[in-house]
Amino acid sequence: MTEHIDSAKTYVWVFAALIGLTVLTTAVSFVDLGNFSVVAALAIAVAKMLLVALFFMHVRRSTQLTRLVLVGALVWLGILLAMTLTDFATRGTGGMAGGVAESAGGLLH
Amino acid sequence: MERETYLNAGYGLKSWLLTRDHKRIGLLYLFTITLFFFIGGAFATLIRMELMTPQGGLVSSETYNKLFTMHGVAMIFFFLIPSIPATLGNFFLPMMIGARDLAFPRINLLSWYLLVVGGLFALFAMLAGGVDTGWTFYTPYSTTYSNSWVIATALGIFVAGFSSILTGLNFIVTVHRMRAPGMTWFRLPLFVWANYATALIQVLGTPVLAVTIVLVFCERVFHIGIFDPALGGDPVLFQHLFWFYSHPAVYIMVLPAMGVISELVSTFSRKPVFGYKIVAFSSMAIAVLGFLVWGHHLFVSTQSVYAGLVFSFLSYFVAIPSAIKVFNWTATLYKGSISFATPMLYAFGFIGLFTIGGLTGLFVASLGIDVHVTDTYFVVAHFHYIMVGGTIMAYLGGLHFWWPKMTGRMYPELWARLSALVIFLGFNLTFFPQFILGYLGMPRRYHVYPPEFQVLHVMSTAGASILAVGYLMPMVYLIWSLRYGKPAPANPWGATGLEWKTASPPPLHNFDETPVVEHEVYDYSAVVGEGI
Amino acid sequence: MAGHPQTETLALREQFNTEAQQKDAATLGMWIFLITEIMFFGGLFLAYTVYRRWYADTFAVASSSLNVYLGAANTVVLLCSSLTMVLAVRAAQLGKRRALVMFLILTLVLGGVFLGVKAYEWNQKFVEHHIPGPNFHFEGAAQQGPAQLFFSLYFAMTGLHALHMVIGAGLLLMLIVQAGRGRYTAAYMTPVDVVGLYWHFVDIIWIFLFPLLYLIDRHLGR
Amino acid sequence: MLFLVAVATFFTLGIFAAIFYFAIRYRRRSATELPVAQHGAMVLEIVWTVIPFALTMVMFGWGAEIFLRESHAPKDALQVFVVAKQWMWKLQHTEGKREINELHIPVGRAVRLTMTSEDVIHSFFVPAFRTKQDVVPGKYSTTWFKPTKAGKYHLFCAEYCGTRHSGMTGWIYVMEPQDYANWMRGGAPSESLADDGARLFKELACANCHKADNTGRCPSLAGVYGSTVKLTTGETVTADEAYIRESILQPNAKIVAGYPPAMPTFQGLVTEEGMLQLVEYIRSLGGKPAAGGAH
Repeated sequence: MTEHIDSAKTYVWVFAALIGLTVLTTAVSFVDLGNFSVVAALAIAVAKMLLVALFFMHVRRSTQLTRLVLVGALVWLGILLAMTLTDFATRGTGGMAGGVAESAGGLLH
Repeated sequence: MERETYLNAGYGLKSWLLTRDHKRIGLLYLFTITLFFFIGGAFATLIRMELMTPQGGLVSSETYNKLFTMHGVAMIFFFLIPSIPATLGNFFLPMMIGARDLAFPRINLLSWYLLVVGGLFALFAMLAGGVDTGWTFYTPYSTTYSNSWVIATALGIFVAGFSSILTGLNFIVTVHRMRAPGMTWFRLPLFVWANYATALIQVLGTPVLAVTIVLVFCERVFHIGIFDPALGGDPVLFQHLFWFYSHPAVYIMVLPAMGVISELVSTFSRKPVFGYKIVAFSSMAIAVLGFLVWGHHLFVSTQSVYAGLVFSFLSYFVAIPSAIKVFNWTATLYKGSISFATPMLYAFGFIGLFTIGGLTGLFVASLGIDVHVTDTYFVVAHFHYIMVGGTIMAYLGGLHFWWPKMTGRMYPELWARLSALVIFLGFNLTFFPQFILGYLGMPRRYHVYPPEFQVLHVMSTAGASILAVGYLMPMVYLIWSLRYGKPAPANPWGATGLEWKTASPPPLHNFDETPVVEHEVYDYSAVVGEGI
Repeated sequence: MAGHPQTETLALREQFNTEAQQKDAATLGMWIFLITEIMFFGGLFLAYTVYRRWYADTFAVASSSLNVYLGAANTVVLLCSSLTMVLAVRAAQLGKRRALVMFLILTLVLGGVFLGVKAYEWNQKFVEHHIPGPNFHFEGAAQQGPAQLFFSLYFAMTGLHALHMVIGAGLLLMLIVQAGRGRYTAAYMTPVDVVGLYWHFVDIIWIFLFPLLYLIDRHLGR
Repeated sequence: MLFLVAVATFFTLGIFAAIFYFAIRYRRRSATELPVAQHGAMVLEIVWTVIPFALTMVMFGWGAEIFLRESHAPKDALQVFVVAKQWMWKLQHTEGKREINELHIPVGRAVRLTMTSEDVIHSFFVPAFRTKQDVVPGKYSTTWFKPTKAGKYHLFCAEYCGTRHSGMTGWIYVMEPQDYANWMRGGAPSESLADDGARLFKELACANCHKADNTGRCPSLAGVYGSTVKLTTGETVTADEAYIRESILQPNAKIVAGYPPAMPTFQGLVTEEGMLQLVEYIRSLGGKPAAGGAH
C-alpha cells in the first residue's frame, strides 16, 4: 500500500482557511441575523469540521469504510438529537400529556 | 508427550492475569460473570422469598429496595451484557473467522480488567450498604433523595461500560480486518454476524450511558441542575439519555443469544440456516432499529403525545426482524436431521421463551395497553422472558455446545438434558404468573402488596426455587467434567465452523496453519460422518 | 508453526499477517473509538439543545458573559496545534526524525497554551461566582436556575474537552520520547498517525463548542 | 387486548406446534444421515415479513387510538388536584374538600386530575380504570377517567419513589351520585379550592397590582384562564395551568405585551398546594375552559 503524502503547502492553505473561518464566525456573531445567526455559526463550524476531517485527518484519501464510519456516527448523533426532540419540540401540543408544558422551576427548596 | 494447548502453554497466576490470549481472557470473563450471576441470583432468591407473603416480614422495605436494585445492576451490567459476547464471543469469534487472535489483544485484556474494576466498585457499594435507586437510576431520586451508595455503583457501571465499548471496538475491527483467506462476509457464521451487530450497538450506545452517568455524578456531587426541576432542569431528559442506551442494551444482551441459536439450530439439524442472508441482515436491522424505539419506555412519563405515537410506531418495526429469525429457525428444522443433544434442548427452550417474550413485547409497545401494564409485573415478566428465558438459555446452550472445545472434555449428557428441562419448567413457573399479576395491576418494585396477589406470588417463588436448582446443576457437573469428563474429539457435533477444524482444546495460536476457507457456510456435506 | 513469526518484532504483532493489515486495523480502531467520543459528547450536545430551546434568552445573556476574544484566540491556538500535528504526521511519513520531534513538541506546547488560557477563563468564572453550586450568582439574568444550567453545561463541556486535551498531551509526550529514540520510521509510524487522528478530533469538538458556548445569540445578550 | 392475546397465542402455539412436529418427525435416525440443504425461499420470507407487519400495524393503530382518546378529557369533567410526595397522595376537590390517600368520586362522571410532585417522580395508577400517569416534580401532568361501577378500587404509586414506595397506596371510592353529594356535604365545612386561592391571592398581596378593573400596574386576571395572551416578544401563549404556574414562579420569563416586568418571583413562597389553589382561583375568575386539550 503506497501512501500519498500531501505537501506542506496544502496543509498551510487549509490552516489559513480555518483561521479565516474562525475570524468570520466571530465577526458574524456580533451582527443580528435573527434566527439565521445559529444557522450561520453552525454552518461555519461544519465547514471547519469538514476541512479538518478531509485534509488533516486524511478522510479525502481514506477507504470507503472510514467514510462510512464517520457518516454513520453523524447519523447516530442525529438520531439521538432528532428523536429526543420529537418529544421536547412537541410538548404542549395535542392533548393532555402535552398539557404538561415545559413549566420551569419548582418549589423544592 | 502431551500436545501443547492454550491451557498448558503456561501455568501460574501471571500466565492468566497477564495473558493476551483471547481464549484465556474468555475464560477469565466466564469466571467473573459466573460470580456475578450467583451474586445477582442470591439477591433474586431473597426477593422471591420476601414476596411469598404480602405483608413483607422477611426484610425491611429499605433492604428490599436495595435487593432489587443490586439484582438488576449485577445481572444486567456485570452478567448479561458481557455474558455471550465477552465469554463465548471472545473465545470463538476469532476462531470462527480463522484468526489467531482479536485485533487488539492488549485492549482485550484491558477490557476484562475494566469489568473487574467496575465490578469491584459495585461490590464495594453492595457491601458498604447497598444502593436503592433501581437499576434505572431515575432522577431526581438518584441525584437528590437517595441516601445510598449511588456514586460508587454509578462509577462501577461507568467503568464497566468502557469494558463493553472496548470489546465492541475490538470485535468490529477484528471482523473487518482479521478474516482468514476465503472467509467472505457471507461465509461468516451467524454467530459472528450477531456479535458484529452487537458490537455496533456497544460502540454507538454505551458512550451515551457514560456521559449520562457523568451528569448524574455531577448533579449529585455539585448540584449542577441538569436534571433538577428546582433549577429548571428536566428529569425526563435523563430518561431519554438513559434509554437511548438501555433500550439498545436489550439487544446487546439478546442479539448474541440469537447468534448462538442460529449455530445450534443449524448444527443439530445438519442443515444450513434457512434464509442465511435474511437472518444475517435481520441482526443488522435489529441493531439499527433498536436505536429508534427508546421512547416506548416513556409513554406515561409526560413525554409528548406525538413522541409517544412516533416511538410506538417504530417499536413495531423492530419486532419484525425478530419474528423473521424465529420463522427461519423453525423452517431450518423442516426436513432436517434433528438431534436432541443438550444444546439443542436449550435452543428449543430459547425459541419458545423468546417467542413469548417477543410477542408480549407487542403488548407493551401498544400505547393503549402500555398505559395499563407499564411499571407492573407484566413488564417484569416480559423482560425476564427475553433476558433470562432468551439470553441465559442461549448462553447455557452455547456453553454446552462449545464446552468440549474450550475444555477438551465432554459433560455428562444425561445430567445436562435434565438441567435444561428443569430450567425450562422452573422458568415458566416463575415468570408466567407474573404476566397475570401485572395484568391484574400488581406494580413492580413493591415490598408489600395487597393480599389478593399472594397466590400468584407463591407460584412464582415456587418456580424460582426450581429454577435455582436448575442453574446450580450445570455449575456442578460442568466443574465435575473438567476432571472426570470424557476427552472430547475435535468435532463432537459434526459442526461446520472453523473452530471445530482445530483440536479440542485448541492450540495456543488456534490453528496450526492459517485456515483457508473453501466451503460455503454451514456446508454439512464437508463434515459428514464427523461427530459422535 | 508457519505463517507467523515466532517472536514479536516491534513493528508487527503476532496476530497480524502483514504490516498493512496491522496499520489498517489500528486506524480503523481509532476511527471507531472516535465514534464513541462523538456519541459521548452527543449526550451533552443534546442537553444543550434542549435547554437552549427552553431558556433561549437566559442562555443568550449568560453566553455573552464569556470572553469571546479569549475564546477566539484559543480556537486559533488549537487550530495551530492541529497544523503542527499534521506536519508531524507528514514528517513521520517522510521519515524525518528531527522534524517529527520538533512538530510534536510544538503541538504539545500549543496544547499547553490552550489549557492555560482555559484555566484563566475558569478562574474568572470562579471570581465571578459563575461556578454552579450553592454560591452561584449571575447578575444579568432574571432566572438564576437556567443561568446556572448554562454554566453547568459550559463547565461540563469545556471540562470534558480539557480532559481529552490532557490525555492527548500525555499521548504526545509518549510519542516525543519514542520518536526521540528513533522508534518511528517511514515504514512504521502508526502511533503517530493514530494520535494525530485523536488530536484533530479533539480540535473538531472545540470547533463546535466555541460557537455554541461563546457565539450563538451574542448579539441578543447585549 | 383480545386481539393481541389472540395473535400472540396463535403465533406461540403455532411455533411450538411446528417445533414439536418437526423435531419429532425429522429426528435424527442415523449418525451419518445428511439432509438436503435448503438455503431459503424468498417468497416465504416475504410472506412472513409482510403478514406480521400488517398485524402489528393494526395493533399500533388500535393502541394509538385508545391513547389519543385517553389524552383528551371531556369538558365537563370534575376537577381534582393531586400533589404527590414521599410517600403520600394529597388530593383536593374544586369544592375545597381535601383527602389523603383516598379519593371519593361519583359514578358515571369523568374526572380530570391535575397532578404535580413535591419531590421525586411518582405515578398515579388505578388498575381498575386502566389509567397510569407519571407525576413529575416541576410540572403538571394530567389524566382522566370515567368510573362506570360503584365500588372501592386500588390506587398505587407505580413509579419507584424511595423507601416506602410500596406504602404509597390508597383507595378510590366510586359512589352513587346521591352518596357522593352526601359525602361532599359531610365532614368539616371547607372552603372551596378557589376560595382558598382567593385568600392566598390577598395574603400574597397579588391584588395590589392585579386589580380586577384593570387599573393596576399589571393585567387583570379576569377571563385570562384559557385565553390567548400576547407577549412582549410578539409570541402568543395559551394561559393554561402551566403558564400561570410559570408566571408566578418566573414572572419575567413570558411578559404580557404592554406591561413592565414588574412582578417579583414567588418561588419558595408558594407551596405546590397553594399553587394549585391560586390556579383554581384564577380559573374561577372566568375565561374559556382550557381543560383537556382545548388548545
